[in-house]
Amino acid sequence: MSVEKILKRAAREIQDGQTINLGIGLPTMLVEYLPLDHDVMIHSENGVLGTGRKANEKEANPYLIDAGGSYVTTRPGAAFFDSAVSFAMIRRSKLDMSVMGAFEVDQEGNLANWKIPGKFSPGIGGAMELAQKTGTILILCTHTDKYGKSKILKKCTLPLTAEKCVSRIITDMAVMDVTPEGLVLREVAEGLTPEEVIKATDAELIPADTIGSF
Amino acid sequence: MSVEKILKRAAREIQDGQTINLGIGLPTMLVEYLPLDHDVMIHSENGVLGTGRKANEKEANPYLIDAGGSYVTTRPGAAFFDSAVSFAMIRRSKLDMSVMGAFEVDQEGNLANWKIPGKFSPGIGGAMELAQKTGTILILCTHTDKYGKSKILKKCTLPLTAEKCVSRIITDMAVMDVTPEGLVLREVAEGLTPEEVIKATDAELIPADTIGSF
Amino acid sequence: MNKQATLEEAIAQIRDGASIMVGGFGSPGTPFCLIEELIRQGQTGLTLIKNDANEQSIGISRLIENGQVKKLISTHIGLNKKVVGMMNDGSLEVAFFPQGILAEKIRTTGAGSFGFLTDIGLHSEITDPKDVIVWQGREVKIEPALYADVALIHAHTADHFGNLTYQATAMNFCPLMAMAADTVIAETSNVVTPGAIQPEAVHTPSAFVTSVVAVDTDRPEYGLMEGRYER
Amino acid sequence: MNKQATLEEAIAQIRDGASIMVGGFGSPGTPFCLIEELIRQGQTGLTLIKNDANEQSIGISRLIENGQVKKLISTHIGLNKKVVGMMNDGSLEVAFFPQGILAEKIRTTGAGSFGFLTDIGLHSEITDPKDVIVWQGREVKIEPALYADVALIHAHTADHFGNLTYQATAMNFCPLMAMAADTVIAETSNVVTPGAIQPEAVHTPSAFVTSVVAVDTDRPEYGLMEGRYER
Repeated sequence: MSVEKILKRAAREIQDGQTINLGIGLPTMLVEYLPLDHDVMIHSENGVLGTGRKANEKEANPYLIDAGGSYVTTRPGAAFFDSAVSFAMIRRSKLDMSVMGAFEVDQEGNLANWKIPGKFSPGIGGAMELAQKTGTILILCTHTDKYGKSKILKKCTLPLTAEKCVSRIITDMAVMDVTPEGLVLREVAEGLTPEEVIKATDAELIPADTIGSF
Repeated sequence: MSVEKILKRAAREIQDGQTINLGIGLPTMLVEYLPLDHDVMIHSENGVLGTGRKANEKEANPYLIDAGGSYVTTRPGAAFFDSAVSFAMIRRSKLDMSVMGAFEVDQEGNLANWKIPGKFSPGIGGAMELAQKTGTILILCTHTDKYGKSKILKKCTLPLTAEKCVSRIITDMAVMDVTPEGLVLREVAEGLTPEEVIKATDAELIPADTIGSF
Repeated sequence: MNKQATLEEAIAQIRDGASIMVGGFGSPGTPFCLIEELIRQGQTGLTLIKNDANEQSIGISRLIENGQVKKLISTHIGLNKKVVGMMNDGSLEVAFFPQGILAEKIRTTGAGSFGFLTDIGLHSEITDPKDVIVWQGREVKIEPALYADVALIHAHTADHFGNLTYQATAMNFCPLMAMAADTVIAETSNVVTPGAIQPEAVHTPSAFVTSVVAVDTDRPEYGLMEGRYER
Repeated sequence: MNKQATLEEAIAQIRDGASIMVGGFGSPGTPFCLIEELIRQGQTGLTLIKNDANEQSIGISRLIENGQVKKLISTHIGLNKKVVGMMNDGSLEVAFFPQGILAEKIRTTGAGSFGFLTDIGLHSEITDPKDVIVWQGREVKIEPALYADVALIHAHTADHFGNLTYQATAMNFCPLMAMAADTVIAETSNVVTPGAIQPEAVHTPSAFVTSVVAVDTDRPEYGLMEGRYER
């Protein structure tokens, strides 16, 4: 339910003609929500520009997966390349937007999504380069963890993926923008008041002049 | 005449199965002298592994030249690649032999073939990387310059292409090897005595136990 | 110049203690047959370099589970609980690099260079301050080139000389590893005569390849994995 | 995502004083039509980066002879007496690098890195001692990445998105320059619809390309040059 809410709202962020990378998990699912009239190039860091939706059993090619390991289709105009070229594209900032998950994001736009010391450290993957070098970083995550603790913090506590990289955060409760003035609350989920969102958030939220709903 | 002598002798240096680079000028002409029963891969630094002899007007493809600018053919099993890969192959020492010209070579195996200060400095091209990184460097040149001055020196005077890189030198007068003991005279051209060669040479030549002729 | 070799003789080039780059991002590009032969021959004390650890009970995970591997250099092993467990209990040494940095470290050796200057993770815990220099007024990190004795890769097609092509996302690290390692062993189910691959279509030129091994890709690892496609 | 542009609007992206990478090793890969339009539009004070200077009266030699070029960064200009003369009389500033080092400097920018460590020419006159460091017990030279505002390249085929393929030795520096420059303009006589190029056959992925210009390759520069083939 909340997942679908996040994805529907996130799909509106993608512009026609953009080149985007969708991180493993929630962001990958965004493919199914993209507006049909939008022509988008999806980059997968294992060496594809132009993946499409997931493949069904008939279409699936055992040699064609996305970075999350799912069999995918490709669109006309797709290209395959090696991992050095794939990350050249990332580090040379040729992607317009990366959509990523988060363990923690803070009001300065710092992002932590790769390691929980002592608990979870399966490796860095492509996250650090994507976060540091993509022009726009869109974060999708639940507003709070399973204990109800805010993931949107004053200051990240976990090892950072990249410093001051996040542009916008979309959660099941709110849409927030990282600005020079601080973290601005733009929209709240239907049924919630700005006060409820602010109360559930560790970061200092600056209410926008007009707060929309989604 | 002397050119043909050098090339005929040089062709005997190429082993079946080798991967070689032939420098602009005399070395390139070696293609026409290779033994027919030898299967050789010729690397051209503009991005080919597997060039063949020069193309005739009918075969010539305006997009397929060697590093000297001549239209060439390719052999079955040839590959094209970009200039970074081409020189990766060179610097990673995947070539067995480079055949090069020389302005000066000295008895320590130092090579000068890219610049004559104040007179000739059209650029470095691929010479420095080839000379420094190919396992075996074979030098083809006339023994003396047009003023009769030896090109085979005790010590090079021109800016070096690479230090201590040369294995063997073939001129119109002699075949010489760079060894830890010094420059060894292995063969002299038919009609010449070792003494005549030694007299025409600035470098100290160490006569081999048996000196052949070619 | 004919580099065709049997599975046995190709893998016999590998010594105990060797460092081995293994192609593949997940399954695509993983040389499962070469790995099986390495298990059969039993070389030990190996250092493996691969994007990931494959999944439990397949690919390099089998080498690791079999105790042949001393160290793994990788980017992400999140899909393999078994190997994560071995890392956590200390029975396997693991080093991680950001994915594109690992790729570039490998390519740097392949290009005959010794390192490169980057700002990725410069101020993060992955950077040892001793690798940071100030150069042209900017702080940069020196990333050393990463070398290996052997590369094991899976190609879609190979000719007798060792010209290779890759299919779809099975390319990934394979061309880079082919450039970097001293001994490069490529498996393929399509061995063709020289000339059958168009020169413009070659992904890895033959000069980088040591041995071409014809293999059967009937093993289930080369097929579709359940649950990874839509119904 | 459709990057097709007219010759005029593509070249109009170039400003006076721009740094421009130009593809081509000799004629193959040289974007003669893009160069002609640059002559027609007349931008000046340019820095050109190309393997060579083409030959007298063709390609970038025409830009240089026309006085539009302030500096040339190259590897070898031996086939062009005119440009050698301009270098010698000081009317053109020229910097040379070893060919593979120039290629690698360009690719290094393309890979988002700042430089690389090499030993090529370490003890020669091409090395400024201030670029030499001792690192891991070894003397190495830092080669800075080489950047340009614009790349002009010739492709065999391009689709509307900017996926490119090259033919034979016309590849040379083109894919590297496409990665390195901010604005990448590719000319081709074969514009095709997306999907017409197999994904495995793409040499330069579309993300690196800004503009695709359809050109006629009827100009004599694209044809055979006399005297360069056997009779």
